[in-house]
Amino acid sequence: MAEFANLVWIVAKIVALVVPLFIAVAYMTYAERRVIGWIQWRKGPNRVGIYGLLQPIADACKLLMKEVVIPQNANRFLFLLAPLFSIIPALAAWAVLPLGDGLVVADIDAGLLYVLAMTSMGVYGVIVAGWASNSKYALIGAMRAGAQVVSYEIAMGFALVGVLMAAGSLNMSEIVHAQQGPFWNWFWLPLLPLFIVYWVSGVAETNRLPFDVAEGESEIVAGFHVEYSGMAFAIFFLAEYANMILIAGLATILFLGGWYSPFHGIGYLGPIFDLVPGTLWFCLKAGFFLFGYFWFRGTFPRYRYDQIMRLGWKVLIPVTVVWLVVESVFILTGFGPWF
Amino acid sequence: MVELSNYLVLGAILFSLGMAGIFLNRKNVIILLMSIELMLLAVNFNFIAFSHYLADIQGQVFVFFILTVAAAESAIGLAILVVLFRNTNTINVGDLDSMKG
Amino acid sequence: MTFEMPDFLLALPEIWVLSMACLVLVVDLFARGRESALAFHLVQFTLLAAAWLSIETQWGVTATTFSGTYVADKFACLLKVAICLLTFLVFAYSRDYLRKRDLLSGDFFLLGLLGVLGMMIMASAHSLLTVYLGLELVELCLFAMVAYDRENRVGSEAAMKYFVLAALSSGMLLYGMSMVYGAAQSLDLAQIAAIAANGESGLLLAFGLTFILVGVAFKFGAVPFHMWIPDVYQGALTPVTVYVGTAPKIAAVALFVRLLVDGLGALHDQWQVMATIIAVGSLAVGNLFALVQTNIKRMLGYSTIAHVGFLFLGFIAGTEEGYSAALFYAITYGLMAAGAFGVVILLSRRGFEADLIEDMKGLNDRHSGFAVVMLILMFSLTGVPGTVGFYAKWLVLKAVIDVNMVWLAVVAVIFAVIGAFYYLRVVRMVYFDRRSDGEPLEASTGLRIVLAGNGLAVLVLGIFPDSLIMACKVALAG
Amino acid sequence: MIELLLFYVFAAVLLFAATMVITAKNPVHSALFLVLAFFNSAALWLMAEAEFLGIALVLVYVGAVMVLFLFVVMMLDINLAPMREGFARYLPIGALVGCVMVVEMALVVGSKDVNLIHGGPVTSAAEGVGMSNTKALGSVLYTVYAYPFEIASVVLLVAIVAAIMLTHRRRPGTKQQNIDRQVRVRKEQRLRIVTMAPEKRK
Repeated sequence: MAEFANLVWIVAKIVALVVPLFIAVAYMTYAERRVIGWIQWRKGPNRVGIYGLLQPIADACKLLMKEVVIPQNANRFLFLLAPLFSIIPALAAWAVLPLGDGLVVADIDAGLLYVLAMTSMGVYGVIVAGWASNSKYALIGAMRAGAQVVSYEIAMGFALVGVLMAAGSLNMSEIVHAQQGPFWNWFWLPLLPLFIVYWVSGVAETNRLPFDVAEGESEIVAGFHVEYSGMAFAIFFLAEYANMILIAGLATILFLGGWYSPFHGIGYLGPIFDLVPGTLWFCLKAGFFLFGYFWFRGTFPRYRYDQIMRLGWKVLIPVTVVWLVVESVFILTGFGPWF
Repeated sequence: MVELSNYLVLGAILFSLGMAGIFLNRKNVIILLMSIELMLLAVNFNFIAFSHYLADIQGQVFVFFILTVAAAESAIGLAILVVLFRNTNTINVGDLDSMKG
Repeated sequence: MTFEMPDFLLALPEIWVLSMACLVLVVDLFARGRESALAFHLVQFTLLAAAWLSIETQWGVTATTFSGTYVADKFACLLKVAICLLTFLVFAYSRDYLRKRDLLSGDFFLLGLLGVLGMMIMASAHSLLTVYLGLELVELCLFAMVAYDRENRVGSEAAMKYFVLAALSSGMLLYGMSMVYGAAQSLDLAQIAAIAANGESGLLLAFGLTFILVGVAFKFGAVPFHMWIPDVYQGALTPVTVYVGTAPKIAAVALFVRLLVDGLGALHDQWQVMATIIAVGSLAVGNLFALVQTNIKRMLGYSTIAHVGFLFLGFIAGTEEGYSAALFYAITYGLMAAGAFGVVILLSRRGFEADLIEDMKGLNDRHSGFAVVMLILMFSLTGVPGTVGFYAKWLVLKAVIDVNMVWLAVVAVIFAVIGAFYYLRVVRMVYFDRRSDGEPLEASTGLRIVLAGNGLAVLVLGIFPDSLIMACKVALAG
Repeated sequence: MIELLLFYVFAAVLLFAATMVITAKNPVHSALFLVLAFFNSAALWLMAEAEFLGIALVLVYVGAVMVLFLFVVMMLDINLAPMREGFARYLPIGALVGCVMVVEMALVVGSKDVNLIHGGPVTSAAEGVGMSNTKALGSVLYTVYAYPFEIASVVLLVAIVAAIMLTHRRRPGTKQQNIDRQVRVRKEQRLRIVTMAPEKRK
């Protein structure tokens, strides 16, 4: 009986995590279009509902009702499985992210490693989709995306090694605890190069602009999901945005002190800001990163493929390696308030 | 309770499957490479099972190194495969017969 | 597990080779386009210095370091010296050949050097882990070197076959190692030896032993695990064939001695039978198949299998004399094989590989000096009395007879006599066959000097073999 | 009890996936089944309290090595139809050898004679040292096993050198800028001053 109750409790936690996540994804699409509209001096969606707030729901209904077209000679089974390959890891990684103090589905020891393992699997959805579509554009897009994701994973992994060195733990909650204090205690400051590398490779990992050659519409139409329509396409869409939120949430936890307020522990200011719930701080910080995503999309031109590879291998990876050495010197000398 | 022999038998079957894959597949070199991965996986099972039941970390250390080496090995194997394909336009095992005697 | 700071100086030869390999990697990157001369000379210097360093730091020492994963003793030292010097010889042969075919690049020598590092690691291994890692390091280098000429269809085919079979044998070896680990609860060879002598958990050990022996036999290229040898010997570039055929054989002796003598020596009775089957099979298959070959590289490949059979006799004896005889056999065989392939390199030129036995025709007319070298090498490989090959064969046979396995010695001698046919066929072609186009050799002076030196070394070792025999004995006496 | 059940479920899926790897018609399917096999192995390793290795298996093999495999399979334009024709011919002998091997190995490793020195499960490897599995592994890896660790790094170096040496090629005929050479260009390389005799007017 106790086991059954335990199971129900776990399922309840998962639902409590996933439902807001889906709503967040839906409204992110809305936010993105509004923000880009603002950047480009136009209005964005403003017809459905007040301020266009019902637009995402209308979009969802439209996609649900469309037919899923399966191309001739496509590998039917894998074609339909591919969207699941991309959404499942994106959601599964959320299990170890603490949204507040103790507010986490599974508080496992090797949390960081787990997240890395999960994000590294998202690439299967892309590759399988590209191959199963039996289309040249899709295959080219899949190859590009695959190579890009695998390459940037290395830089990202090294950046995360920096964090775990600083925190001395792979557990997400402990990493946040290690950053307890005001905003200059957070890891973004001592690990600034790693933070930037992480952020850049996070954008590349999600195949977002300016690194979106995988679906570069001017060359290969829409890349790996060119043959997808209706619900199957919607799942890819969902996975992409869920991954963006995941990267933003991770950045918050690893570099920006998770649920702590920016003034935590400073004289009178600290307690006042601590009145705001930690989860809200978490969302605000993650929102900051998400805004960055939109901003990049609104302003940067697309990189060329070889430039992306050069940036990943010849710039980001060396930077992380050098900074890991510097960081170990910091740790040995007990530098600053961080180590 | 899962016994040590459960793991060992699992490893043995997996190892044999890998071997069978190598001897059975006369046609596709990529499957051979995958069969090798299966064999190494079986070995890893043995080490991990022994490590668990002996309460000794050395087995896990060995697995760590096997994983490393096997990754390097498959990189080189695939590189050779690509070279072979460029030269012969085939990866059929049966076509690799230019040397005899 | 307590941890002590390792004694880095003890492992100086390996550290030296690794540092120099990294240096060569960088130097070659910036000095490209100059025929990698700098990289070549650096590698050769590294090898000589590594041999010297091994003698300086490890001869007469018996100590383990790095928490028991590394051992320095006379056996390791002798092997390292032999490996370094033989590889030095091989590289000296290779350079001309590669340059003539526009294949010269630092990668070849770099991979060769890293392979040497792997062999040195195997020689000094004192834990299943280091044995395995050293072995894999060697093999990865060999895969890449066999596929080195990537435009060559046969080469890539040979590399693929070699890769699959070697990976399969590594899998077997690892499976055996996992069983041994389970039985001994340790990766340390000394502890494994203690457990094996103790006689407990015999089933697991015996099971693991079988797989390990299969894996080791694969690495030697002994029957029935010899399939890769002829193809690799024939398919690879000749310099790569020389590399594969010399130093790795010595490293395989290290593999055998470390695993099956240092580790599982107490189970000698159990592996003796299997080793006997392997030895007789190798002698038969190697000698009989070599008879019908037309390609000299393939013929030398089968002859290697036959020699491995002989080498195994030393192991079968299971005595200190037997092991030292096997070691002596491996070293002298490496020297002779290098010379034989050296002649093939000498005769070949751009666009012409000289890899058929018929290409040896009329060598005496073209250059009588090198005909003599070939004569010495072939006689030595046959085991004609007075040559070093004779002493090698005699020592292993004596070791087998000493343990009352006369029948095995008789079998070996019969096959050696059969083997004489194909070696003497080459000699006949060199001296008695005419060749229509008796054009002069176009090998460089350096290559000629190296080959002459190699022939001289075989000759001198045949006249004064005692010091090397003594060294081998001392090395195994511990 | 639940543990044993889980073990059998994972083991069954693992063996099914492994069988499919070697029998599937399409190499892409084989690769995906191998991914499934790695997943189940990772789960089984977690049950054997090798958390780090379980997750590392997913990270390294599923996340990188198998992606490489898929890349190669998809990039090489392999003609699938004649690929399998020899399979049926070798199946009986292969199956026989495989079965004999399985039975023999299972008899040995599954027998009760397989006795460990300490016999049976004591405490887990991680608990024995009193820290998490990752920490326990890390603390021996960088101390006791520093030498093997360095060798492993050399192995990886060799893999990099070899893979690049074998597959990297400069395709002739591609047009690319060489900024280095553009900057270093000298007047003599581009401009030829010809002295010619003045033409005479008739």
